[in-house]
Amino acid sequence: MGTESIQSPIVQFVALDKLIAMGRANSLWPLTFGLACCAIEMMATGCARFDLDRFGAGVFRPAPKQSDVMIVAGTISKKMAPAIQTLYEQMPHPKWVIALGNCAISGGPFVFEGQYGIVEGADKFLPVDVFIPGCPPRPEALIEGILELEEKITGSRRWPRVEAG
Amino acid sequence: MLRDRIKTALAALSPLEITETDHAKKGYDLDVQVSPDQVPAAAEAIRQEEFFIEAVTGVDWFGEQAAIVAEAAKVKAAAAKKAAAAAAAAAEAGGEAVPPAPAPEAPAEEAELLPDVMEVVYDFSHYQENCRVVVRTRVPRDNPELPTISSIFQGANWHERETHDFFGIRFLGHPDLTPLLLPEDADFHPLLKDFKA
Amino acid sequence: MNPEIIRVVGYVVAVIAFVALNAAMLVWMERKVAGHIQRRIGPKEVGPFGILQSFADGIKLMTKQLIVPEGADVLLFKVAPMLVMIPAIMCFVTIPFSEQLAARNINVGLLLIFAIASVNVFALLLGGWASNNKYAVISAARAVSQNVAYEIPMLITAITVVMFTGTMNLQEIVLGQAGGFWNWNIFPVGKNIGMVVVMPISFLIFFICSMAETNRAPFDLGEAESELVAGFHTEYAGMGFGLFFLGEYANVFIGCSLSVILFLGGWQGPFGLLPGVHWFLLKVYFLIFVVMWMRWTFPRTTFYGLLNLSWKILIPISLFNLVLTGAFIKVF
Amino acid sequence: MSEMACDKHKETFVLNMGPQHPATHGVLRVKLVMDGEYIVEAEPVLGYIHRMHEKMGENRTWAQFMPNMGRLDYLGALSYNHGYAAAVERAAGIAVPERAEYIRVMTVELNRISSHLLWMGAYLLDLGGFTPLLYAFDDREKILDMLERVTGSRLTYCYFRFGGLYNDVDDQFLAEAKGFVARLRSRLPMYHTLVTKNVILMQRLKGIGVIDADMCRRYGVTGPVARGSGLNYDVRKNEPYSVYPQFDFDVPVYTEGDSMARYMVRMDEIEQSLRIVEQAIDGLPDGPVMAEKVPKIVKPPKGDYYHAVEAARGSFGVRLVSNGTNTPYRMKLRSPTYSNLSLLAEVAKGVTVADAVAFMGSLDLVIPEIDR
Repeated sequence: MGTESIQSPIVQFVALDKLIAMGRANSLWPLTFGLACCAIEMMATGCARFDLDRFGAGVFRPAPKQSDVMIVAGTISKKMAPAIQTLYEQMPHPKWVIALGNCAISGGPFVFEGQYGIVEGADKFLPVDVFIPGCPPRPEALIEGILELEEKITGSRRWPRVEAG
Repeated sequence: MLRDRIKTALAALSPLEITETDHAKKGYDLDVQVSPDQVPAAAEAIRQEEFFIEAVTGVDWFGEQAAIVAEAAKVKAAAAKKAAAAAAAAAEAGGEAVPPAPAPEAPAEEAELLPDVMEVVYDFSHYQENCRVVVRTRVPRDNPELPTISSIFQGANWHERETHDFFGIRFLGHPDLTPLLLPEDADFHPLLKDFKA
Repeated sequence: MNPEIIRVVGYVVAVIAFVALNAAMLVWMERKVAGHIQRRIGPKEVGPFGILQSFADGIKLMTKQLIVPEGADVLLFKVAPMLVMIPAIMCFVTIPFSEQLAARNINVGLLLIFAIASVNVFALLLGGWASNNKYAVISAARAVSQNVAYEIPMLITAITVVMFTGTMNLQEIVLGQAGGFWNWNIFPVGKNIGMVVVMPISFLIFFICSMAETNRAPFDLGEAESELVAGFHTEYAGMGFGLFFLGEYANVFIGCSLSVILFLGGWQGPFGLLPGVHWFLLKVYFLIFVVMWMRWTFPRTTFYGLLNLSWKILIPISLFNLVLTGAFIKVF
Repeated sequence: MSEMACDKHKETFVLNMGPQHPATHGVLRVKLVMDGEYIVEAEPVLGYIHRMHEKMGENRTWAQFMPNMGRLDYLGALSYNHGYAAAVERAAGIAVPERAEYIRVMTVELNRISSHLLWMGAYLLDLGGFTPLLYAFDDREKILDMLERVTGSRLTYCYFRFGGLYNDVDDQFLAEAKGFVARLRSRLPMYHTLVTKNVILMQRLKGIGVIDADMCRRYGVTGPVARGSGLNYDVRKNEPYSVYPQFDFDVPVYTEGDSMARYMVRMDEIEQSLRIVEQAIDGLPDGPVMAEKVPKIVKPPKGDYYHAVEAARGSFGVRLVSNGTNTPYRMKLRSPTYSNLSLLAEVAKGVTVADAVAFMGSLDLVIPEIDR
């Protein structure tokens, strides 16, 4: 696959595509949608100290039709999963999913042998773009997640990555 | 004293057992055992004294009877062994021919296995005085049924529904026993000790 | 070709550009104002001071998938957002930005604006109803009764101004306030000492009503998000939603500019200084800032509180005001 | 319902509020039968975030269950830590050093303030006022910073141990806490001018969702909701635990029973909690923060035990049933908002949606704690 040469279209809209990608990346409106503990940290990220609005991502829309990114913040119970699926399907393309916190990644601390109530991770039924670990993740982690998503959309990172250590 | 008042009020119902407990050790003051059909009457008496309902819950004593029987058998076997040993020791000491100790009876024969039970626990507390009353009742595990108190304490409605969710205990006369916390079509009772997902 | 037509067409293009850019600017301003009121900084990373934020939003909204919900009335669903924009743009025809800058000086300009602006509520109703969503329908019903309720005191107070100035021509109303801020209609000490009692109240009622007409907080019951998710535009995605948004800001601008023209001297400077478009925009943006300030300070009223305010308080006061106006014009 | 449908003058329809809805604070669903803007019937549907806490209690050891307390009610997690630790300590007969209890009280009260602040902000958000939320979060962040310093986490604390604490507080924490008390005291009047005295707020809250004392009794309502209905019930006073008897604080009680009363109770409670924190800092005794003879594996003797604490939302009770092994036999968690929410159906009858939202917000719901 990778070695095949793909013929490029005669008319290219690289600049336009780039512009659209830039627009999308800088205007990621999340869905107001909290499930559990992580939702509080999501709120904290939007509030005074961390201010997600700096990146244009602070417009929390209550209606799925108007939002671009779904932040799955919390444990997904089996009763809730169909509703989440519906919400995701209601969002117009292009749309992204961020799994915030261990519960949305894998079920987190609520996985044990014989558990009967939860779905072990959002990626069981949603195409997740960014995973943010933590229980709950700090607001900085969510901001980093948004930056990662921007990088995924535009292909370039807003700020240089800070290496650990 | 509220505790004495409620005690006399409940004693009039002839419950199975009333125990005063140490609040510092147990966390409640009065432990009342009643039979299932006495529960509404007890709740009514408690309501008269202006208590409020804290919670209703269940406990599944699955295997308790078997454990009791096993325990009894163990004690019995130990006792028999001890007696046999004593007899042997006596025989050794006396040298006389002692009649052999009777063989221990088979445990299954002597203690018949009672059906397992589930316990329903009602917690009540009072807004003015520090007094907690626990009402317990036991229902058979294979047919767990007892009357509801949701017409006396409306708050019991959800607690009983939850208990039904978790244990399958049916509250007769309850307005709506559809699953509350579990999915609407759930037919399992996860807090039963023999529940397997 | 008639140069007049070219002038009008040119003006329409300019107005559309102005409405779009102005809305973009107002969205940015709203977010910045909100941010600073809320101890944060608001958009910052997209362009200098986040000034390009609205363009990013615009690009995104325009390239979003359009969804028509199942069971919706497709035609009405698609028409409603346009119906929001068209009256908003038409209203700009008669608004005098300065002595020279006005598309058409119509001698019933005030009436025209009120007539056209009322179509706006029709769009909300259609949008809400066509969406086939219960929240949207409730919200549309709310928006209609709210608009009906507030149209009345708004018109009555407008009549006080018309009685006082004797004209419905917006340009003439502005010209009548020339000479300095003591001649402005809000506090006309220079012209009619009796009206000093009436006009501030009229201004207050007019301003409150124009806020309610444009569905701005604390009267944003149409899109009360804690009750009705997103109100009449719950089902709108992409640019459909974007047009509702643009329309809202265009209406805010019209409401504030009407307040400025009727009460604050339009494009007249406060000390008889240079008249011009700068003064007009300055005053309008100040009023818009006040509108935003209110939005980020007050909680939302209830629907019944809102109607009570209109029917029981604003309408009686405005009627009383009308009577007083007649009396004072006669006496002084 | 069928009567309604037959009644030609009344045309009702069903409105589903939630599970994703801005006013439900998470994933509560309320089925509303509406007649125009008025609610004919309201039925909450729970379980969308049922996380099996009680089942988990039966398959981990006593100590392993502690982290669940942080997830149960993530806004006032330390009260839940306190309730569970105290219940196990009561069962196993472990005495806690006084310094540890002082620090427990101090952190629990700070946590209570942060919970009430968040509630205030979120409640105003329900009512359509956006800004107070950000002010509240701004102050709340200060508390989170302090608590993070000693507990290691921002939200889902697991700080208490059977017999004491995970670690001691340092001087910087005490200094910061002292500074915070002064800071919040000076900011509370600002909240009152911005929020409490607002005409629109008063109009929206006064006389809305009235609960009387008898209704509280029937539904088992506790916490600020009960205190807003004239009931002077606070577990800290009525059933003293920990070192609360050593502190001087009042229990705010309002008799109106409406949403405004509940609002005022919580605002006054912030002040009282500040008083407790201040006294705890001043009177903090020296000594260890962990009891000496705590067994590595706790095995409470057979029997059942109950312990209630006053959490931010009301009386949180833990009913333990031990069979003498290292795992609980049954773990019943009595959560306050479960009882508080159950009266929604009765109160919401005949009110408008907006008032129902105002009422529901005044109950201070944390859904994961209801669903458990």
